[in-house]
Amino acid sequence: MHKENEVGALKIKHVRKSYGGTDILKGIDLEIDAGQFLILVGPSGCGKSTLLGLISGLEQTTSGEIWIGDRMVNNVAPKDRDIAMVFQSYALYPNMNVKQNIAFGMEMRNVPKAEQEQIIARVAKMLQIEHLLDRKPSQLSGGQRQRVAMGRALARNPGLFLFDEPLSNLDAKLRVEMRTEIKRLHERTKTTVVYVTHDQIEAMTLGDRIAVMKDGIIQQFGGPQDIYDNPANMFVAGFIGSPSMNFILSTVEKTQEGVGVKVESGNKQFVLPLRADAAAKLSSWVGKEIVFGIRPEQITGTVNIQQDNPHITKADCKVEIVEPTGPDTLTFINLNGKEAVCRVHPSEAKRPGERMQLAFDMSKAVFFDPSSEARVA
Amino acid sequence: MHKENEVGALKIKHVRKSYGGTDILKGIDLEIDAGQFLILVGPSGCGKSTLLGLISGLEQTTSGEIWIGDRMVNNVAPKDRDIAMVFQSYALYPNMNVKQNIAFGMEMRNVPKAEQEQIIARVAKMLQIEHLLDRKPSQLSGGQRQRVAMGRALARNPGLFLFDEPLSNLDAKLRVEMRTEIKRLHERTKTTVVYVTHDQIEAMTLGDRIAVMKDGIIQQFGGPQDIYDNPANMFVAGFIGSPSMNFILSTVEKTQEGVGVKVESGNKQFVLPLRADAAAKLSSWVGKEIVFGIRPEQITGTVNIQQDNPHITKADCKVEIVEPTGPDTLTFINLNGKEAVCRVHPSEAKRPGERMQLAFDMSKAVFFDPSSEARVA
Amino acid sequence: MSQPAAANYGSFDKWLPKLVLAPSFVLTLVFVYGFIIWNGYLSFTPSRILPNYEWAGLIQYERLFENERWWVAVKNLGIFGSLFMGVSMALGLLLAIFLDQKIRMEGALRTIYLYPMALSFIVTGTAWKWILNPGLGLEHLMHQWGFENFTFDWLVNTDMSIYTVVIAGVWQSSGFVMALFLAGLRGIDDSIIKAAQVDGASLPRIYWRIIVPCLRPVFFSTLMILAHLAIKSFDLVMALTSGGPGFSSDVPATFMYSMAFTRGQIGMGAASAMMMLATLAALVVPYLYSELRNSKHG
Amino acid sequence: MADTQNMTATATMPIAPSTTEGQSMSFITRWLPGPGRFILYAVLFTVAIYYLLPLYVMVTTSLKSMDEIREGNLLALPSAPGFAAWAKAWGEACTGVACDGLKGYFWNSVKMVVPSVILSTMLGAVNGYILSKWRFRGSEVIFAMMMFGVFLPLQVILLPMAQTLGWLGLAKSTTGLVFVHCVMGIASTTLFFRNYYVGIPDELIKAATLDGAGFWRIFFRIILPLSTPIIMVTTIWQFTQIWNDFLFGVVFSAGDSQPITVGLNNLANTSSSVKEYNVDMAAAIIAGLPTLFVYVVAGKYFVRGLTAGAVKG
Amino acid sequence: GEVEVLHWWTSGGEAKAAAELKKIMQSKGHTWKDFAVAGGAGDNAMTVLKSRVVSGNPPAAAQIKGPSIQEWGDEGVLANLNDVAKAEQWDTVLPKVVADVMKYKGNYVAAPVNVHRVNWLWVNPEVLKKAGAKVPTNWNEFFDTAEKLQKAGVVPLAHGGQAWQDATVFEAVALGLGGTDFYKKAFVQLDQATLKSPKMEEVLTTYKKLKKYVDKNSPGRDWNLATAMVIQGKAGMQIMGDWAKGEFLAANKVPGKDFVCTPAPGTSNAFTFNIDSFAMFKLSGDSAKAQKDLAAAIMSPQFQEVFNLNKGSIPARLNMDMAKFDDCGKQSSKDFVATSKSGGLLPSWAHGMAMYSATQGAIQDAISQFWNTDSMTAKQAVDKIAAAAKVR
Ligand SMILES: Nc1ncnc2c1ncn2[C@@H]1O[C@H](COP(=O)(O)OP(=O)(O)OP(=O)(O)O)[C@@H](O)[C@H]1O
Ligand SMILES: Nc1ncnc2c1ncn2[C@@H]1O[C@H](COP(=O)(O)OP(=O)(O)OP(=O)(O)O)[C@@H](O)[C@H]1O
Ligand SMILES: [Mg+2]
Ligand SMILES: [Mg+2]
Repeated sequence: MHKENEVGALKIKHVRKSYGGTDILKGIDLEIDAGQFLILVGPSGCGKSTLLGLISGLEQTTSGEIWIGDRMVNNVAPKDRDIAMVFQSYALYPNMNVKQNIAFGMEMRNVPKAEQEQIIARVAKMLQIEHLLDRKPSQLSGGQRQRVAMGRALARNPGLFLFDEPLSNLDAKLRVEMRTEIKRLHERTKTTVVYVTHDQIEAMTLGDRIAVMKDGIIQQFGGPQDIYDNPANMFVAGFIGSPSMNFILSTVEKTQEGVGVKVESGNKQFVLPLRADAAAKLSSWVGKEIVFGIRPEQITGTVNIQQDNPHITKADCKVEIVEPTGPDTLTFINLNGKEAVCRVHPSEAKRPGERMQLAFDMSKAVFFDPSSEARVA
Repeated sequence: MHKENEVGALKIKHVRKSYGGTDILKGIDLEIDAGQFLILVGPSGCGKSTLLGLISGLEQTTSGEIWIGDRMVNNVAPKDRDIAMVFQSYALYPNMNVKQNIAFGMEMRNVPKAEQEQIIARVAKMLQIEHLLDRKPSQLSGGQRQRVAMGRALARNPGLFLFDEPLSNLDAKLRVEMRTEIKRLHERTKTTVVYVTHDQIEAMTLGDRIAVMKDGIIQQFGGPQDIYDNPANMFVAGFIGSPSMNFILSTVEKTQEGVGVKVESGNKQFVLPLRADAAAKLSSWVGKEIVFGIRPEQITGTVNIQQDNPHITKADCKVEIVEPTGPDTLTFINLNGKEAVCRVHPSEAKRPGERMQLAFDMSKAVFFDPSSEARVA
Repeated sequence: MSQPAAANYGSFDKWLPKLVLAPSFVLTLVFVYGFIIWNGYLSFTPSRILPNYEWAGLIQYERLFENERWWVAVKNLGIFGSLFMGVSMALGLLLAIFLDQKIRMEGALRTIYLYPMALSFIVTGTAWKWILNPGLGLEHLMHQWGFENFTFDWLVNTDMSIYTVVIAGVWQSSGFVMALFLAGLRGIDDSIIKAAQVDGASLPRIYWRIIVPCLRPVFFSTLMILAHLAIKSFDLVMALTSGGPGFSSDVPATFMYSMAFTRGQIGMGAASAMMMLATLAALVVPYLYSELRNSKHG
Repeated sequence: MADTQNMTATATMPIAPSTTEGQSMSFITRWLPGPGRFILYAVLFTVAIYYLLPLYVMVTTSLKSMDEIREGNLLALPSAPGFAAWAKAWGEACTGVACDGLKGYFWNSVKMVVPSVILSTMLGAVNGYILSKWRFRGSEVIFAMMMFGVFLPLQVILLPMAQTLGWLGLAKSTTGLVFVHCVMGIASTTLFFRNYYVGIPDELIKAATLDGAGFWRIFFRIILPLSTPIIMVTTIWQFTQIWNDFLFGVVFSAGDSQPITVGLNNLANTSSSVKEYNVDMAAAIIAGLPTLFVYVVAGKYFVRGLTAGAVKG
Repeated sequence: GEVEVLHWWTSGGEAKAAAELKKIMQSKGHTWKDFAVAGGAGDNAMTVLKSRVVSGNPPAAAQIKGPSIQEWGDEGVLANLNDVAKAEQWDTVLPKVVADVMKYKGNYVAAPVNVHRVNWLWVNPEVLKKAGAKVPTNWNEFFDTAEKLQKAGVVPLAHGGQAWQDATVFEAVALGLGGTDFYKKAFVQLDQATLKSPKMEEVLTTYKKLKKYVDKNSPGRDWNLATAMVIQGKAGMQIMGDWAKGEFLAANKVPGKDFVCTPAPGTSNAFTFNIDSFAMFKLSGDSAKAQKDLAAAIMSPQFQEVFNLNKGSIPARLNMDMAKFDDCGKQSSKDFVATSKSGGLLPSWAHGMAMYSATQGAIQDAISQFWNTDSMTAKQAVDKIAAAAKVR
């Protein structure tokens, strides 16, 4: 499964797409190198599947250009784009059994029979569907269908993989395994991949690059950690990360040490001091309202913390709701009249109504303009 | 949406189901009270959807009984079971637009027109599909279809809800919102729910009871935290929790302080002492091999830990792979020749190949018989 | 989907479907539209037993409109067409739905319903003629069984004879309609039926609200086919009543045939054909338009 | 018939054979209440009688002697059934100056019907495939134009078609007749296939396109295997239309290649000779046997749920 | 050469009769290509013929009769048979009335095969005897007889309600009441005055009176089923051409004893003929030669005899030996000769011998409508018929 030349680079220029009168994609620009792994994320209905459709050539762009390698492929037929795709709706051939479904693409490309068998065996093993090879799609469970759809793509050796939520119907365990398999595969073959997912972990762990979309527009395009740590705007900040970042509307205040944001919880007020760089940027905001964003994992219990972290401020808050998730307990508190989530170690967790000492780690806090929602620091 | 009497209790007695010659469900026994929220989890293809099919009456049991409230419903038609269901494959009516899809069930139950409108408006708002009401299913994205399927169920006021992975195609943010909505709804209406999901968080946060299935057999049935903390066997332990629990084959040894398990990582050996209760149970295993299970969040960096926890042992390990997920960085090390995952704070994370001081928290470690895979301590 | 699965790519791929469709299209153009034009021209000529290409203006239309028999034929087509199509459709759908209930002997019943199409009406018409004849068939039988007051003399009744054609027409065609619907029913994804069951719909309502609407394309096919049969109901009428008693059960097809071929009035035959086509176009074209526009989004 | 056996088997056994078909069909059945089911059967059988009545008359008449027909009751059973009329219809009845019965015509029909049905069905399948899955600007208009063609009265076609065939040098030949039937069948076969294919999800075509299959391979490997029911319907339709066609058969065939309907017509229609109804009826049944046969065979292939489970939504 | 012959004699005696012709042709070394198309008294055959002519492939000969020969002649597609006719002396062996039908603009284009007499009344004597009635010779007697039969519980007149049968009976009434001149003026010359005359109204009134004596199941009935009613004694009489004899003979009935053939009431001195003939189409080469031989063969006494014995009609040729024919045939032949001299030999318009098919069809429509519509008065019918007679 090795590709010689850099056929897989993908460039999308000013691409627009409308159905009837409605604009679905409103000017998409993207560029990844051959061998990169691009993740597309965005709310349901934002146009991710549509974008994959355009890349595959199954749908026609309304305007704009799509380049694969050094070819402008707008007028290249899908089958000549050297693409394998997993459809969100599976699209298994109902008349063929699992094996035939997987073999079909290879047959079309005249892969020798013996090699086909070998590849099918390998893919089936990897996807754990060996025992299903003789079944028809209608006799499969949802997750099994999805794996067959995956197998159909993996059996090929294309220049570009397109995956549309390929693991959404799998159980967590299998999903982790599949994710790792995909990662390995990608590391081995260095085939370019465009991958739609709603799973945060998939997005963060698989992607070289992430494009966050909303309403047919790319909101941010960058490396996973970069997007996580430095979201361009409130939408991206809120969308990436689960549970979502807490957004707290508060006022910037001058304090003895520098600048801070005023927070009130359960009738108690306190000021969270800003780190130096943020403080510098926000000096002009003193006295004004700002949205300050802090991720749940940055509000934790006081036990398991780096005690010497200078950015940590402790405060006493009232617990409103408690949700144990296993490794952590999500604890909901009220900050400036809005619910905020904190990630607390189960052993420290309190019950609703009780008060709790929480540590606010401001080293990664971000700040947004409340009207434009753009990042200011 | 309020039910007077306890119609929703569900009892499943020795239920079996086969397709052709293959047994899919091999004797399921379950019982939940009216108003409870039952989560079904299990690997893909284990029979979850099939079980929902039996409860709804759409499929016939091969043997066994299904009771809803105080009725044995084996011979009751689906429409008379007072059930609302979200299908894994959505099963939207292709000839109707979104609004009609949602209204259909109400119409069948002769809900007055005005009330229908009101309910549709409410459901559509909750699912954020107001702008899609006039579209046909073929014009929707995957996640939008799933929400319509959800809306169809929520518009009804049944005695029992059956949800088959109702949120799998939604983005994380929407998913959290929907999850919260479902939780609220359940708290308000106290309708009994059976809910299939692959999402760990959904399973842990929504369920009153969780049934873990494998190959048509229920492996464990209990409260969420209980299953997380006290898995009955290796399968459950590995299946619940993401990333999975690490299983390390090691030998039980007597140490000065009591009993411990011997672990080797990157040519260094160390012994992890057991907590008292486990030590007592494992006294007969001294010198024998055992599988010891420890969750990723119980192997962490040394900074953010409760320094006085007596069960914590620190050890120096070589980092093999590193996967940043945003809030945490998954760090893979080698324990007794097997890969193990640790959850490390991003700020502490090392790069592959480097060595790292890790804290093993043995307070929640579990132990299994390597041959029967049953829990021993 | 409003988009073609794949559209304008390499010029070959782009042209292939059009190329493959082209022969059929050309054949249609020549053999349908070419012939319509030819026929249209003939209707303006004084052609008698053979075509003749002299121009004669509207004379054939004038004669046609004065012809009482033509108007009877038109009225009969209206009665026959609507009843025949309505009843065949209803009966065919009903039978298909019933047969779809996992009936024992489905195969046998299906064949029974279908066989009338298999037999040529040249002779089954005779059998029907006997059955419907008051002196030989049903009425006679009922009298023999002691129901002296039973009368069923539509065949020999000028006002009712066209209805006997409906009976025989339905007999002949509804089985095929059943087959069309049955094939359609068996193509429907049953998960939506399941969903409807859970939604609380009873079986009849599931059919009425979900399945039947899903069969819309089949309805379209069926309607087209039945309309085609109704308009061409030539054998049927000839074999059963020959347009009689008198010309009370004449239809345009038989009218046209006797004018053009039996009576040596090709010009008038052509005029009647044109009138028929024009009427049909007025009825069918809007239907085609709406149906095809809808199907784009279907 | 294998399928009827199959059905009865599934009805009595709780476990259906490993087809999804058996499963999905049983759930509907099960909920139909007892009296409902009785009505269902009652309706089906009543209708069956309506359908069978003419056949009954034909069969009994064909087994009677002429004297019995002249005197007796149409609906009565034959007093001394005999196959003399059948033998005569098949091998002895006059259909012109030759008195060899229908057997010669029978094979003429077969020679004409088989290629016509195959060709027109194939054309229809391909056209339907294009008009549903490879639409292009104007394809709907082409389809509509083809549809309007079904309304063209046959009588209108006869003379121009004769002239055209004369020009093409196909007059009086079986080829010409096959040609006419194909041309006239295009509209209905296209209609059937196109409307069936509309229901097949476009995603399948997309998936196959990406798998590298082109226009024809998608057609043969994906679409055609899903088309069994509609192929059956179309075959039935075309087979009966062509087999029972009289007008084209008589006008465009040569004397020695006349199809069976012409033979039947010549045998049964007489201007001033003695009529032998028993022979007529036997001949009609003989003429209908191949179509009946096709129906029985084709009927087996209406299989449920071919596309079920392919796609979500 | 090869002769392709389009005809609609496909079954029973007709087919055997046609086979004779084939034999003769084969004995002359020609191949006979049979092109038989039955149905609708030649309607189907005409359709085929037109298509063939249009496609440029006409058969050598086609069964065309009466004024249709003129119509085809107008189209310029018929062959000239004058040389055969001269050699075989057709002008002398054929009655002038017959010969005229065979000619287009003075040239022979067709050859006659037989002559049917249409104005026959077929009677079951047994039934009449039981009812105490006698065989009617005029229309008044007919109604007496009918009345008696009706009282005796049998259907007086067996009739099949098809347009051509309606016309056949009407023709007989018109001839019986109006006489030969009236008939000629009305239906051959289509004289408007005659068609609108009170006589015509009387004819129609009488005609309609017959309906009382016909059973109500008659519409659509085939003529031979009507004949079967007479054979079985369910009915007393039938007005039908001489082909009905075949049915009686097939049922093993003996003429004169089991059934009686007599001229329709009031028409004993007239003879409405229906002549079957073959028109020849323009051909070239070998086939043209064979075509001439065919014409000669058709007119040969040998063929005329065999053919007509089979078909129940009489030869078109004069001076034939009628010994092998039965009584009905003999009487027919005698009347044919007699009426051809007396002027009582008349073309049967109901069988397409008197007018163009368009006209004939229109008049038939009017008559059938009158017969079937009880509310229609004779006066209205007269107007309709007169109007129909103008159709060309
Ligand atoms: N019609 C059928 N015939 C044969 N086997 C079937 C049929 N339907 C389902 N199965 C098998 O039954 C098993 C259970 O299927 P089911 O759909 O209940 O799984 P599931 O637990 O819902 O899986 P998933 O999480 O993937 O949706 C699967 O192995 C599947 O292949
Ligand atoms: N055929 C169509 N006609 C009109 N609108 C359409 C059509 N197909 C999709 N859309 C709309 O286009 C938008 C984008 O759809 P798309 O399938 O690309 O979303 P997505 O990002 O993949 O969402 P999901 O995560 O839910 O799958 C949606 O709002 C959808 O409703
Ligand atoms: Mg999508
Ligand atoms: Mg499932």
